Amino acid sequence: MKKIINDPKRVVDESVAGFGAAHADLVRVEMDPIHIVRADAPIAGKVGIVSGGGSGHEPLHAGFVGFGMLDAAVPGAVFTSPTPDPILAATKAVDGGAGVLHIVKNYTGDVLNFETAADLASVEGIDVRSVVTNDDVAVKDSLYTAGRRGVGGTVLVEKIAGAAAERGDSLDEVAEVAERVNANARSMGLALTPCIVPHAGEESFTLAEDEIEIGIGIHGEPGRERIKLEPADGLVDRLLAPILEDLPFESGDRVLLFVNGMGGSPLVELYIAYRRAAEVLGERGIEIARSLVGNYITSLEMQGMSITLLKLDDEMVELWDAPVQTAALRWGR
Amino acid sequence: MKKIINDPKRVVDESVAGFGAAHADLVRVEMDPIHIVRADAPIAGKVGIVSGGGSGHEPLHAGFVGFGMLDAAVPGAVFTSPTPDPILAATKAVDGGAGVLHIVKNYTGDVLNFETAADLASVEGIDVRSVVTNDDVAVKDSLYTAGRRGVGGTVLVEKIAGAAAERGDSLDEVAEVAERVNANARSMGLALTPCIVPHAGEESFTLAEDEIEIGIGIHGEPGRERIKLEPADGLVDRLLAPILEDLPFESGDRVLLFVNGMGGSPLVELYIAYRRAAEVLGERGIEIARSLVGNYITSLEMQGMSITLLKLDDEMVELWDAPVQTAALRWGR
Amino acid sequence: MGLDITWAVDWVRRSAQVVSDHRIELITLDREIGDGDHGENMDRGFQAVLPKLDDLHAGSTPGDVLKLVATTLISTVGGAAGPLYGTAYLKAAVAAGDSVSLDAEAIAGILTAARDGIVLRGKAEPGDKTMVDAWTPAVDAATAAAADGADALGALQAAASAAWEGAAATEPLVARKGRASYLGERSAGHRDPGAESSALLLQAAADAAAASAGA
Amino acid sequence: MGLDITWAVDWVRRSAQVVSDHRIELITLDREIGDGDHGENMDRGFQAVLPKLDDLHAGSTPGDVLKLVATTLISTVGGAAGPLYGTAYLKAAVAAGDSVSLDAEAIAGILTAARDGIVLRGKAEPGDKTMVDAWTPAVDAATAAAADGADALGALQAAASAAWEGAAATEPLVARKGRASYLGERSAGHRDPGAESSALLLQAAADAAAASAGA
Ligand SMILES: Nc1ncnc2c1ncn2[C@@H]1O[C@H](COP(=O)(O)OP(=O)(O)O)[C@@H](O)[C@H]1O
Ligand SMILES: Nc1ncnc2c1ncn2[C@@H]1O[C@H](COP(=O)(O)OP(=O)(O)O)[C@@H](O)[C@H]1O
Ligand SMILES: [Mg+2]
Ligand SMILES: [Mg+2]
Ligand SMILES: [Mg+2]
Ligand SMILES: [Mg+2]
Repeated sequence: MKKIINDPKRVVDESVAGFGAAHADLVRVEMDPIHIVRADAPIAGKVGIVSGGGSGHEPLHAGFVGFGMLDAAVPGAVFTSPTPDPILAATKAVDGGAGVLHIVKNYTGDVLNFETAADLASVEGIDVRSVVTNDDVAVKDSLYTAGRRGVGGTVLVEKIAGAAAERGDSLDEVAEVAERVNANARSMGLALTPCIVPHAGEESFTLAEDEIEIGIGIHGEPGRERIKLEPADGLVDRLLAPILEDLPFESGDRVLLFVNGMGGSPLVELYIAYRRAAEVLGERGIEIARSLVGNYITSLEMQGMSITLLKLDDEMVELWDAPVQTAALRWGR
Repeated sequence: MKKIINDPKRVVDESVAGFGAAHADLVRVEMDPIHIVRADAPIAGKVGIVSGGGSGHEPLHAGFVGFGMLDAAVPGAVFTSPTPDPILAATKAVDGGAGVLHIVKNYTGDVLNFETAADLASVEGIDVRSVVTNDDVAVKDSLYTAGRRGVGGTVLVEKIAGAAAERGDSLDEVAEVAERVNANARSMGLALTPCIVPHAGEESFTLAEDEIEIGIGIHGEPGRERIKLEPADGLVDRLLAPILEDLPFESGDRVLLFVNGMGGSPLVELYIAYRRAAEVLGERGIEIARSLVGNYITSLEMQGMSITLLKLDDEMVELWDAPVQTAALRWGR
Repeated sequence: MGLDITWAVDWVRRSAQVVSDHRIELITLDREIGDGDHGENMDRGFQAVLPKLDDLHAGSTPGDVLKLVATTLISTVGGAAGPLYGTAYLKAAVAAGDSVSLDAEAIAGILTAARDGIVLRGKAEPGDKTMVDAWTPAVDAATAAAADGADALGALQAAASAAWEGAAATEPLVARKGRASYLGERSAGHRDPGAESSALLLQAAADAAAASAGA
Repeated sequence: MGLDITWAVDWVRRSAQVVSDHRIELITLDREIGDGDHGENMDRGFQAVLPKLDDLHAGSTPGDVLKLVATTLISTVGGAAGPLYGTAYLKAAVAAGDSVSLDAEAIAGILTAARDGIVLRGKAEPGDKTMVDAWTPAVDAATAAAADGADALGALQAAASAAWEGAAATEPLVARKGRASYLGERSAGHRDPGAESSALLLQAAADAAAASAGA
């Protein structure tokens, strides 16, 4: 295992400490229990937004703490949901009296730990609402399963809900737009290579030199299917087809196209994928009104990508365009 | 070779096309000869800034085209300097009558091709000045050699010179501040893994599971020395020592600390490195006035990092803080 | 001859040991159909419990120990296993009440409460390929043993061996809950890591009881 | 019996062929002490020259061919080799002037001009481990051969074999120019890719001359 780390057990602590030092203008870092809050939190009268989950998906979530997006991020151990304590601490730290929204990716661990934290926060008199993201079309959705995973759509939910909270929307309103973004987002990912969790020290799965995994999530888990490597255009088509038919996205729709790197793929490749995705959407009469390309929700050093489509309405566009000032996403200020 | 590409020969073309499609609000892309210019170029009375070089270092340079930074970027084939034609075309496209600055990384190919383009532009009546960046302390500097490579410092030169041009400085003034930034920047890098150039299809060098290369550049070339993998803190110390002693950086200095990923290393690791670098600088009484952490000048999917220190003066700080609006670096608007 | 605080503390120590010994195995099982952290998570949790055992005092009960484990796992394990095991130990503590000694029936009651807690939080049914598939046969076996007149040791031994069978029986299943469910059909052919850790913990309980009985 | 336009065109065709045949070898040499693109760059350049040969007309001279190669390499190769070879062919074209036939002395003059062009642009000295280390002995050998009364073919054959020796002699050298210089001492023990491609091109020139002579 080759990594720029010291002790595998201190990866998250040291990285968060470094993040805090590098972005002291944006955030304040608390180490016990570990959480990252906006430098100016709590903001009286503003809905606080807290997200979190296992580490290893950076810049998600700490990279999205700041003006117009998250008020706090709670990092767990690598690929492990945080426990309720730091989620509760973060919730308290960002409560400005208008309530707090938890944005939770749909994984059993995240859902349960955030649930406990929300219960504890309610006991302390904080109004908490939760939105669970579940945009991954690679997973079959059913009442009898754990349901779809929250992946790329989470970034879009955090940006848009963050903008709604920043303009002063109520907790109900912020939760509503977050739900709406999640309901209109669909994603699918693939991996060219596995990743290595520091404490495990071994590759999360093994792939032959000509094999890739289709339908992966963001935890180094294998996907639904293993196929032979194909040219980029074919890969993009494979990701887009189930996304397009799931919502479905149709001619005349306006979308945000998000091509996300899993961490280890160079930007050149993401733009090659973007080119094809734009071509396919164009052929179908779907208008790309906004786009995002880069490594925003990752699996450590995994090579691969995911594509997320969000069907936009006017309010979402307005909130997407609203100023944001975080370590990883910034515009308008 | 596992990559999200179609034809290896079309990697740059397709990627640039995707970049243009994704960032049509910021840039205009010309495919023959290939170059990327600011959407609003040329800007009358403003010094134009052109940079370029081999592809594979994304977001450098195309990701830095936009308000407050570059007016044009000229991508060559992967790791190969562009030829004079597109450099000339870009120079003409951004000439607003106040002259054009070429920012050239110090590699024989880049220097020669930009030289020819500058000669041709002069013939066409454009006032061209060139600044050659050479901040890499891993390379011994001497009159009898090719000299030091331009690496991480180039990003800082582009940002600061871009801000000077944006505020209306003359060509001489913009060139002067670019030279000053270059003269005060020092960098050094290391690789945990090689990268694979698409047309070559093989790893740029081979390393055992416990070996790393110290003193690498940004072209997948081997470094000065091969050592056993060490904990992150030791690696950071190895990069910082020659940087600190070279300028030298001393107690009381104000610096910009830039921890750059080579493309394939996860952000967690870069922040672990940042933490240690900040600690070392603190111990030495060097003040970190500004910082930058992320993948800004890369070697395809190489895992590794470089550290750049820039000794700041007041004007550099002001220009660093000035608004910038590019695909990869954005603040203030 | 019921099981007392000594047994409870010994169970925790043995649990910490056995989880640490099987850390890599649990990581490997979880890597195959999950995200490779189960062994690390459980080890972090039980290592955190150990120093807290010193906080117990002369009058502490098995229920106090179970509560200590519950709160520590909840605040240190994270992931799915943290809240699920946390709830299990919490419900077990409630079931144990302030009894100082637990007989077979009490043991069966504790295990039932633990299993019900897991189901309450995780909503998994038997056959979903989760830790429930180890706990449910364990609960049934302990209850039957107690009804047949076994002592507490006998009830725990029955529970442990049923848990092992239950864990092994998860191998052919297609997961419907937890991370393994994302793999769909590909989850078949691998043992569920949470079922494995459950069997390890129940075996530790039985071993601690055997040691108590031998002493 | 001088070398004419047929020879010049044949030289270009053979150059394109030989560079394409040795593309991987040149990439590999460059990967070891550079950035692994030399074969790709040269191949791209010479493939771009081929279709342009059709633009030549009845009255075209060897100088026209050299100029065509120069401008095409400059606008398609990039990297260090593009401008260096570009300048070499450009200076060679100037030296060739509008002669329709080149004798041994003219050939020596052309090679000298090419080499001087490379040195002018690249500032490398002999022993810096660059293409200059193939060109300089080649120029010397061609000049000596011409002085000794060899014909154009003989001059080119002398140049080619000296270039091969020069290329081989770069192996032990520590690079002082170009990308290989960044490796310091580690550059020793590898042949310079540009010296190798230079030898390939000069060999192609000699082979084309032999074919002309044979025809
Ligand atoms: N809904 C559920 N009900 C019961 N057990 C579950 C459920 N979801 C997951 N598990 C158990 O949790 C185990 C995984 O734990 P762990 O790896 O620590 O958490 P995570 O899945 O969050 O990484 C699974 O092997 C399974 O036994
Ligand atoms: N200053 C120089 N003078 C002469 N030849 C040089 C010089 N620098 C580099 N070269 C030659 O160029 C070759 C490398 O060409 P190439 O790989 O195409 O370009 P790059 O180094 O830009 O990748 C080297 O092997 C060397 O022979
Ligand atoms: Mg986990
Ligand atoms: Mg090159
Ligand atoms: Mg797990
Ligand atoms: Mg090269």
